[in-house]
This record gives sequence, C-alpha cells and structure tokens, in this order.
Amino acid sequence: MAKMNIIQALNSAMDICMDIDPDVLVMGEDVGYFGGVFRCTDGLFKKYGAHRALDMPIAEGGIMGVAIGMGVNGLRPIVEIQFSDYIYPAVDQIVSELARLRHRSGGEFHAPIVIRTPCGGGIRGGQTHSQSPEAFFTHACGLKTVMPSNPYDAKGLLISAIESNDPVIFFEPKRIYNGPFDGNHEQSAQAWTNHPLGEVPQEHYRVEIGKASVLTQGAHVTVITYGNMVHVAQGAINNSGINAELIDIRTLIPLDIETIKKSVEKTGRCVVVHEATLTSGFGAEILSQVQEQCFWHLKAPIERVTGWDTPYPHAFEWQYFPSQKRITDAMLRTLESN
Amino acid sequence: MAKMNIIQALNSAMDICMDIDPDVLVMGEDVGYFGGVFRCTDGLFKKYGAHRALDMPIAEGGIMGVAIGMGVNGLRPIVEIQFSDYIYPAVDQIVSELARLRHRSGGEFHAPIVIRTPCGGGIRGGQTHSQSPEAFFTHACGLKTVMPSNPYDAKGLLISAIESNDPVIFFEPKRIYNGPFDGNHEQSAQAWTNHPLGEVPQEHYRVEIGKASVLTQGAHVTVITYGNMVHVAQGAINNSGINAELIDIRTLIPLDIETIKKSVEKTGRCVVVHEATLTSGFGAEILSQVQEQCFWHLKAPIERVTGWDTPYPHAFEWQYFPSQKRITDAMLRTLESN
Amino acid sequence: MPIDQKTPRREPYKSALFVPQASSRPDTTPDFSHIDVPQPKQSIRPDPLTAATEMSDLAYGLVRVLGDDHLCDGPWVPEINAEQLRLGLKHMMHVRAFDVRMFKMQRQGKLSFYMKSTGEEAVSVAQGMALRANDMLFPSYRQQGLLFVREHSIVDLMCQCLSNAKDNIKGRQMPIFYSSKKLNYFSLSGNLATQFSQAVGWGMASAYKNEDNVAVSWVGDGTTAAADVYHALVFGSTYKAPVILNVVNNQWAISTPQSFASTGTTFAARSIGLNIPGIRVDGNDFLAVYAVTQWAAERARAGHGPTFIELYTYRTEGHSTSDNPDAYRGKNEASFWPLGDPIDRLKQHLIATNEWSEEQHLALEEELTQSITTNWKEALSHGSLDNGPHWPVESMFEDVFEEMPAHLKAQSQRIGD
Amino acid sequence: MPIDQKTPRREPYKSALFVPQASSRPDTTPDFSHIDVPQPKQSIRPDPLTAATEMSDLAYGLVRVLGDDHLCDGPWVPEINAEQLRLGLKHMMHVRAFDVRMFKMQRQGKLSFYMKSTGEEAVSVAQGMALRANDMLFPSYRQQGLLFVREHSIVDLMCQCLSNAKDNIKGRQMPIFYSSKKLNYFSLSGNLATQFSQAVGWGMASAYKNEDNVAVSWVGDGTTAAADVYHALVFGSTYKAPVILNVVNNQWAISTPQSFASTGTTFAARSIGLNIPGIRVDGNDFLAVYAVTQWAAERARAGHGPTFIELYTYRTEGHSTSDNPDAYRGKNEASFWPLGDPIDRLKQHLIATNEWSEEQHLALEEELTQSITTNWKEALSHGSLDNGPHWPVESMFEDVFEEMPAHLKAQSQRIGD
Ligand SMILES: Cc1ncc(C[n+]2csc(CCOP(=O)(O)OP(=O)(O)O)c2C)c(N)n1
Ligand SMILES: Cc1ncc(C[n+]2csc(CCOP(=O)(O)OP(=O)(O)O)c2C)c(N)n1
Ligand SMILES: [Mg+2]
Ligand SMILES: [Mg+2]
Repeated sequence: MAKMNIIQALNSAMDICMDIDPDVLVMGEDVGYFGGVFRCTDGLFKKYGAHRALDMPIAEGGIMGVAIGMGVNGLRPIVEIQFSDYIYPAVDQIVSELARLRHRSGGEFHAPIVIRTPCGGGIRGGQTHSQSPEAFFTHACGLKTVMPSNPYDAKGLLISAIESNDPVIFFEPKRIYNGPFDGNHEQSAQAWTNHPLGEVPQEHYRVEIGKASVLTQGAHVTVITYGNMVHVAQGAINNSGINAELIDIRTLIPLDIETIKKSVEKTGRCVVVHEATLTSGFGAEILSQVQEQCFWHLKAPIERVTGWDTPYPHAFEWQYFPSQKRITDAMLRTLESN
Repeated sequence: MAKMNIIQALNSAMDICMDIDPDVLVMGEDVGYFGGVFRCTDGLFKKYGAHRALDMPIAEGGIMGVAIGMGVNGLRPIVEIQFSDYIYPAVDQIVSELARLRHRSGGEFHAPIVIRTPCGGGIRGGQTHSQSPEAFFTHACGLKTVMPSNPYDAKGLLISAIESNDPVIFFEPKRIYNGPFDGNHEQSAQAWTNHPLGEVPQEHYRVEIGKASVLTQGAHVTVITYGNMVHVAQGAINNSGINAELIDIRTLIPLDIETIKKSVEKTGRCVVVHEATLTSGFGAEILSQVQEQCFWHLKAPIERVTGWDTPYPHAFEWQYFPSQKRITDAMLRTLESN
Repeated sequence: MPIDQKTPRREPYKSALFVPQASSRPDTTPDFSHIDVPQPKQSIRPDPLTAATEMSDLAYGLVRVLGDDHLCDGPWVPEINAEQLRLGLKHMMHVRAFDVRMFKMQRQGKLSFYMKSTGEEAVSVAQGMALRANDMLFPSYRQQGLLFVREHSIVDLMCQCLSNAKDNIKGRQMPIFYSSKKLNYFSLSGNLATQFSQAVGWGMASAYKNEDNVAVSWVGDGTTAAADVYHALVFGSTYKAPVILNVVNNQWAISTPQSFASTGTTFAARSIGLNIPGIRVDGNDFLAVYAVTQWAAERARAGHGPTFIELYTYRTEGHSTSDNPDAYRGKNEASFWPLGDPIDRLKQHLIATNEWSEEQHLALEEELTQSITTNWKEALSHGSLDNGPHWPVESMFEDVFEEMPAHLKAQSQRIGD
Repeated sequence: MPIDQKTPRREPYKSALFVPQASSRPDTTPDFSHIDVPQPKQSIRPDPLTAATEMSDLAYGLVRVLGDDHLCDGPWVPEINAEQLRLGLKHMMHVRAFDVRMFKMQRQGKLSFYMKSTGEEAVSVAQGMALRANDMLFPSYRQQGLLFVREHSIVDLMCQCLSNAKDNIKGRQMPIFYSSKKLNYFSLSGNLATQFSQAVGWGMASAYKNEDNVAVSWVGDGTTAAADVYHALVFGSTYKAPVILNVVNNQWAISTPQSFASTGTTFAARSIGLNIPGIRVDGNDFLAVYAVTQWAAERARAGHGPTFIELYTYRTEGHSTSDNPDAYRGKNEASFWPLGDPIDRLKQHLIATNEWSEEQHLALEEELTQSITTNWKEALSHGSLDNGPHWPVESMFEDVFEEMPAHLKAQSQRIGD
C-alpha cells in the first residue's frame, strides 16, 4: 500500500502494464519527454524511451487514426488527449472507426485502445479547459466509457481498460487529480493523503469495468453520480445529514443498472448529478433507465442536478459547477413530495 | 398550393430565400452542377450560378470551417452534408466553434448557418448511409436542431432556419423524401401526392422552430416522435385502433415541452419513439423531461422504442428499424399497467 | 437580417470568387488536350533512397514504361517476366468480368449496391503484385483487384455482396465493403480517407516491432481534401513510417471533377512540402505502376519512410450503381482519355512481345465469364439479402463488444417485440 | 491478450521507429548552428503576381532586410518611413511592457492565466501595420500586438483579462481570449487552428461580395499539424481566396519541439504542393516581415489567392503562465537563437540611421511602463475575477442563442437553488 493521488495512481497503472507488455505504449501531445501537462506520464519516457512514451504532433484526429492502425497491428496504445475539450477533431476516428471496427468487420479486426483524457471544471480553465463531453461517447455504440472518482479506482480501472480488448474512453476529472474536492472552493485544497481511497496498492490489481460502487448506505434517497460530483454529493449528504445512499457509477458504458435498481427500489427517491450540461447529458439516460425499471417504487420525481445548458463560463465557474446546495435542495424536494 | 415531395419542398425553400437575399448560398459536395445526390439543390446552379450553388472539396470539416467564416462575413450559407453519417469530421467546427461563437464573443460574432443533412435508414444503405446522429448535437448548447416529417413542415421550417440568426442543424429523413413510409416495407412505396401535408404553398411561409404539432388527438396514451418514425407511429395507431395522441416534435432544440406536457397530463401514458440508438438518444431527454414535469400524472412507465445499441446492420434493416409492432406493443404495455 | 416577403429583393453580387471548371459537362465536348503524355524515355528514376527534396520533378512528370509501340522503354522498366504479366492480365480481366456481372445483378435487384473499378484495374492488380503477402492493405472501395491478386475466394466475395449466411462480415455492411484478416486486407469503411492515417499507424507499429512489413493505402482524387490524408502525410513523414500512400486520380469524385481537389497542380506534388517523395505515374500502364510500387516498397523497407503516388487514370463508368455520369460529364468522356485502357495496353504489350494472342485473349475472357457465372450460382445458393438465409438475427448484437454486455443481451431478447 | 501478474513479462522490442529530436533539452547545450542565416542581398523578390510554382525557392530561403550592420539591404526593402518605424518600435515595446505586467499580475494571483509573446512582437506588429483596417484578423493567442496596432483600449484588454464588469466578452472566456468586432479582430478560440479555415471562408465571402478586404490568420508551428490548417490550404487554393495564412514558427509548441511538425523541412514548403506561394521570412526582422506581408496582401487583393508565410522566430519565454520551459529545453536556449530580438534589431536600425537614440529608447520604455501601471489601476477599479464586480450572473445564459429560449430562462431562474 502507498499514498497516491490520482496522477500517481494512473502513472503506476501505465508503468505496470508497460513493464509487463511491450505492446503497451503511451502517446499524445507532450506526454513523452515532458511527461504530460498534468504529469500523468511522468518518468515513462526515461524508463521506456522515446518510442514508448511517444510525443505526437498536435492533431487529435491524426493521433486517433494512427492509434487505430497500431491497434490493428497488435499494439495497445494508451492515447492521451490533453484536454477532453480537444477531443472533437478525433470524433470521426473514434465514433466512425474505433467504436465500429469490430462490428463492421464481423469480428475480424479490432483496436484495443485506451483514450485517457482530463475532463471537468473547477480549475478556472474557462470554456475550453473545463468541458465534460462524456455523454457524446455513450451514444456511440462500441465504446466502454469510464470515469473514476478516486486514486484506488483510477488505477484499478485503468489497468482493466488497458487489458480490455474493447476500446475504452477513460475520463479523468482533473479537479480531483491532486485531492478530493467537495465543491467548497473557499476552503483550502485537500490532499488524497487523508482519504481512505488514496491508499493504493503498488502492484497490479483490477477494478472491474461495469460495476458501480455504493459509497454511502442510506434509506431515504439515492444519489447517482460519477467523477468530480461524487465528492460534492458526499459533502451535501454529510452536511445535510440526509439519510441518502450515494452511488458512484464509475462506468457509464456498460452501466451497472442492477446496483442502481436495488438502491432505488429501497429508497424510492433518486437524484442524478453530473457536471456536464443538462440536455441530453448522461443523466437523462440514467434517469430514463431508473424510470423504466423502478417506476412502481418511485415516491417522487427523479431530479437532475447538472451544469447549465451554456458553454462553461469563466467568470461564473461556481454558479455553473453544481453545488452542495443544489444537490441538497434536490434531495429535499424528493423527500418532501409524497 | 402545389403537390410537392420533401425534396421539392426543400428546393423551393432554398430557391425563395436565394431569390430574395444574395447573402444566401448553398454549398457542399455535389450540390452545385449536379444538384445534390438526392437532388435537393437541383436547378439552383442553373438559376443562380456556380458561385451560389457551390460545389466543394470532400472535407466536411473544411466545409464547416469556411462556412463559419462566410457567416461571420455576413453571408447565410446553407451547407449540405451529403449524409449525416459523414458529419463527424465537422463536429469540432460545429460544436467548438459554430455553437459557441456568439456566447464566447459576448455576442459580438455569430454565424447564421443552416446545416442540411439527410439522416435515417430504411434505404438499404448499411451502417454508413443510415445513421441518426441528432442526439449528439442536442447536447452541444447553441444549436437549434430540427427534423421535419413532411413536405409542408420541411419547407416552412427550412425557411425559418435560413432566416434564423442562430445556427440550425436541419436533419432530413431520407426514407421519406419521396413519400411517407409507415414501416411496412413489403408494401409498394407511397408518394406524397395523396398526403394532405404534400400540399405545399409555392410562396414564402414559415413554420416556427420550437413548436411541436399534434397530428392525432387521443385520450389514452401520448406517442412522442419525429422524422421517419412519425409515419410508423401513425401506422401503429391507425392499425391498432388505440386511442393515442401523436405528437411530432419537429424541433428537438428548443423542445416544445408545453405541448408534450399538456398531452401527457391528459393521457397519463407516454411512449417515445426514434430511430437512433437507445442509449443517450434524444428519447432519454424527452423521457426525462416528461418524468420531471408530469410525474404525478403518469399511470405507467414511459416507454422508449428506438433503434438498438448497435451499428446499423445492412442485412437486418427491418429488425433494426423500429416497427409498428414494437410501437403498438409498447402502447399496449403502458395501457395494461395501472 | 431575417428575410421576409416584405423584404425587398436585393440584387445579386458580381461575385469575383474563383470556381474551378470540369473537364467536360453534358453540354460541352470533352477535351484532355492539355494533358501532355511524355515518352517513357523522358522519365527519370532516382535511387529509391534519394532524399525527397532532390526529386520533386517526379511529382510533376508522368512515369511511363509502355510506349506507343506497346514496348517497354525508359529507366523504369521493372523486372517482371511474361508469366507474371499474363497473370496480371488475367487478374485485371477477372476483376472486369466480376464487376460486369455484379453490376448486372444489382440492376436485376439481386444486390442492394455495387461499385465497379472499370478502367482502373491496373492500379490494384499491378500494385498488389508488387507487394508482399505480409504487407497490409488499407484500400478504398475501388481496389477490389487486390483481393484477386491475393486469390480471395470469388464465391466469398459474392456472398459478402449478397449479405447471405456465408458473408464473412455477417451481413453487417453494404456490398463491396470487404474485409479479410487472412489476406491482410483491412475492413472497408464507408467514411472516406479514415484508412489513410490508420495505415500510417500500422506502419509505425511495424517499425516499432522491428518488422519489415509495409502498409499500403489508397484514396481517390476527391478524397485527398479530407483531413485524414493530411494526417497520414504529417505523421507518416514525422516518424518515417513504412507506408505507401496512393492517390487514385480517376479525374472524378462523384459529380465533382478533380479540379475541386487538385488546386490546379498535380496531386503528387502535395507530399513534397512534407518531405515525402511524390511520384505521378501513368495509372493505366501496368508496368509503370508495378515499377513505381516496387520502388516505394524498397524505400519503405529501408526505413526511408512514405512515398506518395498519384496514379493517373480515368473512371470510365459511373461512380456506383446509384450514379448516372451522363448527368454531369460529357458523353463518352472516357473515349477522349489519352492514356487508354489498362487491360488493352497490357494485352497489346504481350502480343507485341509474342507472349499472347487475340485467340488466347478471347478464350481467357470466355473462361473467366464462365467461372464467374458458376461462382455466382454457388454464391446465390448460400442465400441473398432479400430471401436469405442470413446470419441469425441475434448476431447483430455480437461484436459491438468482445463480450456482449447485459444491456445488449436484453435488447437481443426484445427483437421479437 | 489481457495482461496479468501471471503473464510472463515479455521483452521490449528493438524499435526501429524514427522519433524526432529537440533543439535542446535541459541536459544538452542548445545548438542552432545548422540554421544558416543568409544576407539580405541573397533573397529574391518575385513580382507578387508570379505563379506559385515559379517561386518555390522562397519556401526554402529566408527573406531578410536588416543586415548585420543594422541597415536595410536586398530586394525586399519596403517603403516605410522612420515615423512609421518608430511607431512600430513603440507598439512592440508597448506589447512587451504589457506582457511583463500581466504576467506579474498572474503570479500575484490577480489573473487566472496569461500568455506572453516575448521575442515574437515583430510578427503581429509589423504584419498588423502592413494591413488595412478593413482586413479581418483571425489570430491565435499570441498576436496581441495586432490589438496595439489597431489602438485597442489597453484598459479594456486588461478588463478582459480580469473578467470584470467591463470585460466586453462578459467574463465568458479566460484571459487573453480577446474579441473585437469593431477592430476586425476575430473572437479567439481555445481550439487550435479552427480560425485558419474560417479565415479562408471570410476571404471567400469577401471575393463573393466583390470587396477587396483580405482575411489574415495565424497558427503556431505545432498547430500546423491540425486538420484545419490543411483545410485552409485546400479551400483557399481551390477558390483562390484573398487570405494570408501565417505560421509563426517559434521553435516550440508546449514541450514539443517544431521537429514534431516540420517533417524535417521548412513549414513554408508545405503550401507549394497546393499551388500556394510559401515564403520563409526572418520573423525578428521588422522590415522583412512588413515587406512580405505587403507583398502577400497585394497578391491577395489582385485575386491571385493565398500566400503561406512562415515567420521564423523564437519563443523566449514559457508557453503560458502554466508552463516551465526549463523542464524540457536547454537553459537560456533563447540566448543561442541566431536571429536576435525584434525590438533590439529595429532599435539598432533606427539608431544606425540616426532616427533614434538610447536616451529616447529608455524614456519611451519608462513612459510605457508608467502608462501600463496607470491603465492597470483603472482596469482593477472595474473589478477582478476573484472580487468582482462581474457581469450579472444571469448573463451567462445570454448569447447561447440570439433570443433566450424557455429552457434557458427556466435554468437562469434556478441558479440560486
Ligand atoms: C467522409 C465522407 N464524405 C462523403 C462521402 C460520400 N462519398 C462517397 S464516395 C465520394 C466521392 C469520392 O471520390 P474520389 O475520392 O475521387 O474516389 P473515387 O470514387 O473516384 O474512386 C463521396 C463524396 C463519404 N463516403 N465519406
Ligand atoms: C485542438 C487543440 N489541441 C491541443 C490544445 C492544447 N494546446 C494549447 S497551445 C498548444 C501548443 C501550440 O503550439 P504552437 O502551435 O507552436 O503555438 P505557440 O504556442 O508556440 O504560439 C497546445 C498543444 C489546444 N488548445 N487545442
Ligand atoms: Mg475519383
Ligand atoms: Mg510554437
């Protein structure tokens, strides 16, 4: 066991897989010599060389295209897209090619690629360093979609992703790279060192893709979320004293609806939280499945607490970033109605 | 009044706007001399010249980039993306630039562009000529998103779109270009000539963007859909004799939730239908809003009838394309439960 | 400002925008006289390891081997014997016979779609023969000849086109979207150009694993405008990937002439500025195509990176079965094409060198047509799109992921609904 | 195959992949000796209407006007008087003083972010001065000098950086993402390269409307790999759009050297194959930059289409306030840069021609620093990101659409929740 933040946990996962398997390499903008603008690939260049910690030209579409070709030729590229705000030039290669290759070729070809990309706000990054585009990819069949909320899951999930023969898009909530953040931005930053999930085994282990985790047991309302918002929701639950059950889905595709179902059937109330914009966000899919599967158990309308339907506004970060108050109010609304 | 199919109706809309306003031009792959692979711009090259019915290189990303520049310089480009399956290379320019320009510049700049693109299946086009990617764009704030289901709406909505100072993505269900299609593919193809909404005024008129239309009044269940599926749902309602209310939303963004709400509050039951894949499709957003706004009126779970979560399979087109039977079964399920 | 009936009609602008022209339209007579066709002697052949910057002339010339006398000449004459040439001729004739038959079958409603490569057969056949079996092919939809060179089962090609129970891609894609892992022929995509940068990645992996396999990809003239073509050039050159990047300039996209992509110069020239040799070759000259491809493969295997080849040819028929070329180009524009037909030119060469005869040619033509007919009957016996048998319908949910997740299992049980 | 602890560790490959090198890293000594710096006399200046194919040498040369003696020489000496040159000098010094101050303010926590253009000031100032007020600018984030040339209010620039109540873009974007419709300066985007093809569209519209305004855009060396750079070249050349497409080669992206984008040749060469003149110019030579830009503008206005200009310069400081260059390049690599500093070189030229003196220079420096200080005080008085005042919070829902639709109105009422 060691104390790790999410950056170190991800780095450890890549290091372990690269050490075992020469087919694994990391590539992207500034990931090589420099070790990534968020330092996630730090040290891999020194240890594995310029060929396996591969700096690349600034063309996300090109990076994805060559990654697919490498995957088809037996490699397991871990591609870093520097900010998920810059993933759009690669959308054609991801959606039209990577996601569909196995299906369209009748199973003959596939490309086992992991796309790592920092997402989310709370870092004063303005509209092009704060986006949460995960929902786009959940609508394109063929991509496993993952977003961890702590160092332990980050390492275990990334190892599972690297070992998966399916393409995995791995979102990293950058606001919590160095420590959990409960939305209270006036408070001084926390470190992972004091957090139980900052305890990370040094060796190889997996966290299964497709399994949610119940972080807090509760009886009156189920709060379903992922990424940054796990900690904001936890804060809201702690500070409101509401008897809520908190579920970190960890994986969007495939979604662990069974765990969600069990909880909502118990509580009869549900609040879905994410940072991404409301309309057609992944919250809509979660809400829909809960409604379809738990309708007869629902005692109140399912609520969504999300970012607003605007680009991420630099000056109004804390009015945009879903707050504990908004989550608490939503929980209370579901509890009031009968 | 004249009999028009959707192709002629769209052509008439563009012709009228080009005639009035020299800032309006059509551009895209094969739209000029040839008049478009679906003939929607037929005759405009002859009438307005090569400069205003502008053939373009095969680079959807480039087409969108130059269209935005033209829009910023005062023009109103109507861009045709030959198949919506090929819109992905343009996603960065659409989502990062077109959708956000007005907001990010504090209102200083905008680009009044219409993106016309044929979508949907039922034409034996396989996975790259049959997609319905509309949901992707509803998650990107700043794009009006439209999909007509008949010639009258097609012309009126396209004129409204061309006149709008906001960017509009205009999806054209290609299966019904030449006639309504109720999903019964063994039947010989219908023409628009015998359809009331194939009656189209020759002159300028608008259909407002953001208003749904109630096509059939009904008391027991509300069916909400758009595009191709309007006719399949109509067929299911007619053939099942279920007392259903059919709503064609026509516009996805902004969504006319008021009309939907009124209906579901009356019927207490709801089925959402679209051709696109299920997970994170626009059906999830519609379902979510209905659940949020009409929860206390719901007598049964809202159902979704959609394409499956797979690429569009050439050999299994009619098992993929939502059928009248699937819609009828869903209506019946909602009616059974109490 | 929003327009309105009330808005007064505004006068059109006197546009000063330059818009490219077509080689011909239905109301004009085709004219290719501006194309100058050099003699084989005029081409130069640098050593394959020459620096790209020292051979930019090749991008503006036209490499040819077969002269007007149908004999070989010039520095590019490849080492290939008569037997191989006869095999090449046979493959080209086979492809053409196959195309003719499949096109007819589509017209008779047996296939949902088809695309011919008529007039361009030398591209895929000569290039395919110049490569090794381990070289990975990332083709567009018009290089079916490659599959004939690699001896793909003809019946199986037909079964793919029929989406029947024997279709190796399980009815997932339209006709001609072949895939053959066994023959190192990459799964075709309907999205233009995507394979070009993928080929570069495949080549990078080959170098990374220290293997000497080359990746080869093809796009058409129109497709050169696509982003992935640039990505392939930038990444291919940056990492000196062992790839051959081909542009099949058959003069037309669908209705759009090459002038909307060529920017008024050759396509081969496009790679010069990226430090990649660009070579323009007579795409209907089997021997020239073969020679240039060998040259590029040698360069790639030696670690000197990509070669960009413009294959100068002509699309004699419609873009696809959905297309009618007479609606946008001069009638029989093909007959004005100055570089002839690849099959006829190789045939004349073999006859001129006493390696072939009209009789043999007719006999072979007949034999191939026969075999295609037999193949077709067999293929049909495995089913068709309209009448089946197909793969089991549940199979549509397979291969979305390696293992079917719960939500897809659930959906597959609801197909019947 | 999935990996596992149990999986035996497999030996790494002996990779044969080529990977580009950097000009220097912290553990090596910078070495730019391979850069040959021609004398002004050696450059040639073709007529601006010359065909692109006839001047490819320009892409491999380096246009210079200022000699080692600080005097003008060669065919590119522009018509510009001493007064304009002093103005250019002042603008460059003003930009540098502004950058220094803003950088400090970010370090003191007053700004969330900042980017300097130190060492590259000649690019935006000389080019800005060579253009007309109606020419539309599509810059990257490192051409703030353009706004000084067009006399943008300094206080307002600071207010944008502070996201305060006076920020003309309403606090919507990070510092330096300026927008000025009034000054024909296009709204900056955080997404690299997107403005390049937009500029081409703007220019096409200018030609379509038969106006003679030119669109001008800039990207960095690293950004040249992006698809939109290719789109700009393809569409710009196809329609002969009146645009000037600039690549500011300051040798570095973030930590990635230009060698990962240049493919071992010049950036200017990239346009040749697309039939667009490519010109490489000494980006730290104010007069050369001015002359080349005038040349390109004349060509564009004459309807001869785009010019692609590589401005050869050096990024002396970090990429942004988030960056520490010492972590990836040799210490003081800047001091090894052979083309000097643009401000110093223009200053020396003016002194050598008796149009300027050290005293005047110091006085101007002092005056500019003073004025910046005054401006900053005023800007702060309008508020800051941390302490406000900002625009009203509801304003974040405006400008998503021209008119706020119902769902956004509803959301704006729930902010308080
Ligand atoms: C990204 C994308 N855009 C558009 C299309 C539609 N399309 C299919 S083929 C074609 C023309 C291609 O012409 P060219 O590259 O010259 O190839 P050729 O058909 O002549 O071999 C077009 C526009 C597509 N398949 N993919
Ligand atoms: C599409 C996209 N990818 C990545 C980034 C992150 N990024 C911002 S600046 C930069 C480096 C650009 O280098 P260069 O083009 O040389 O410009 P310079 O900063 O040197 O002026 C990168 C990778 C981005 N902003 N947009
Ligand atoms: Mg072509
Ligand atoms: Mg740079």
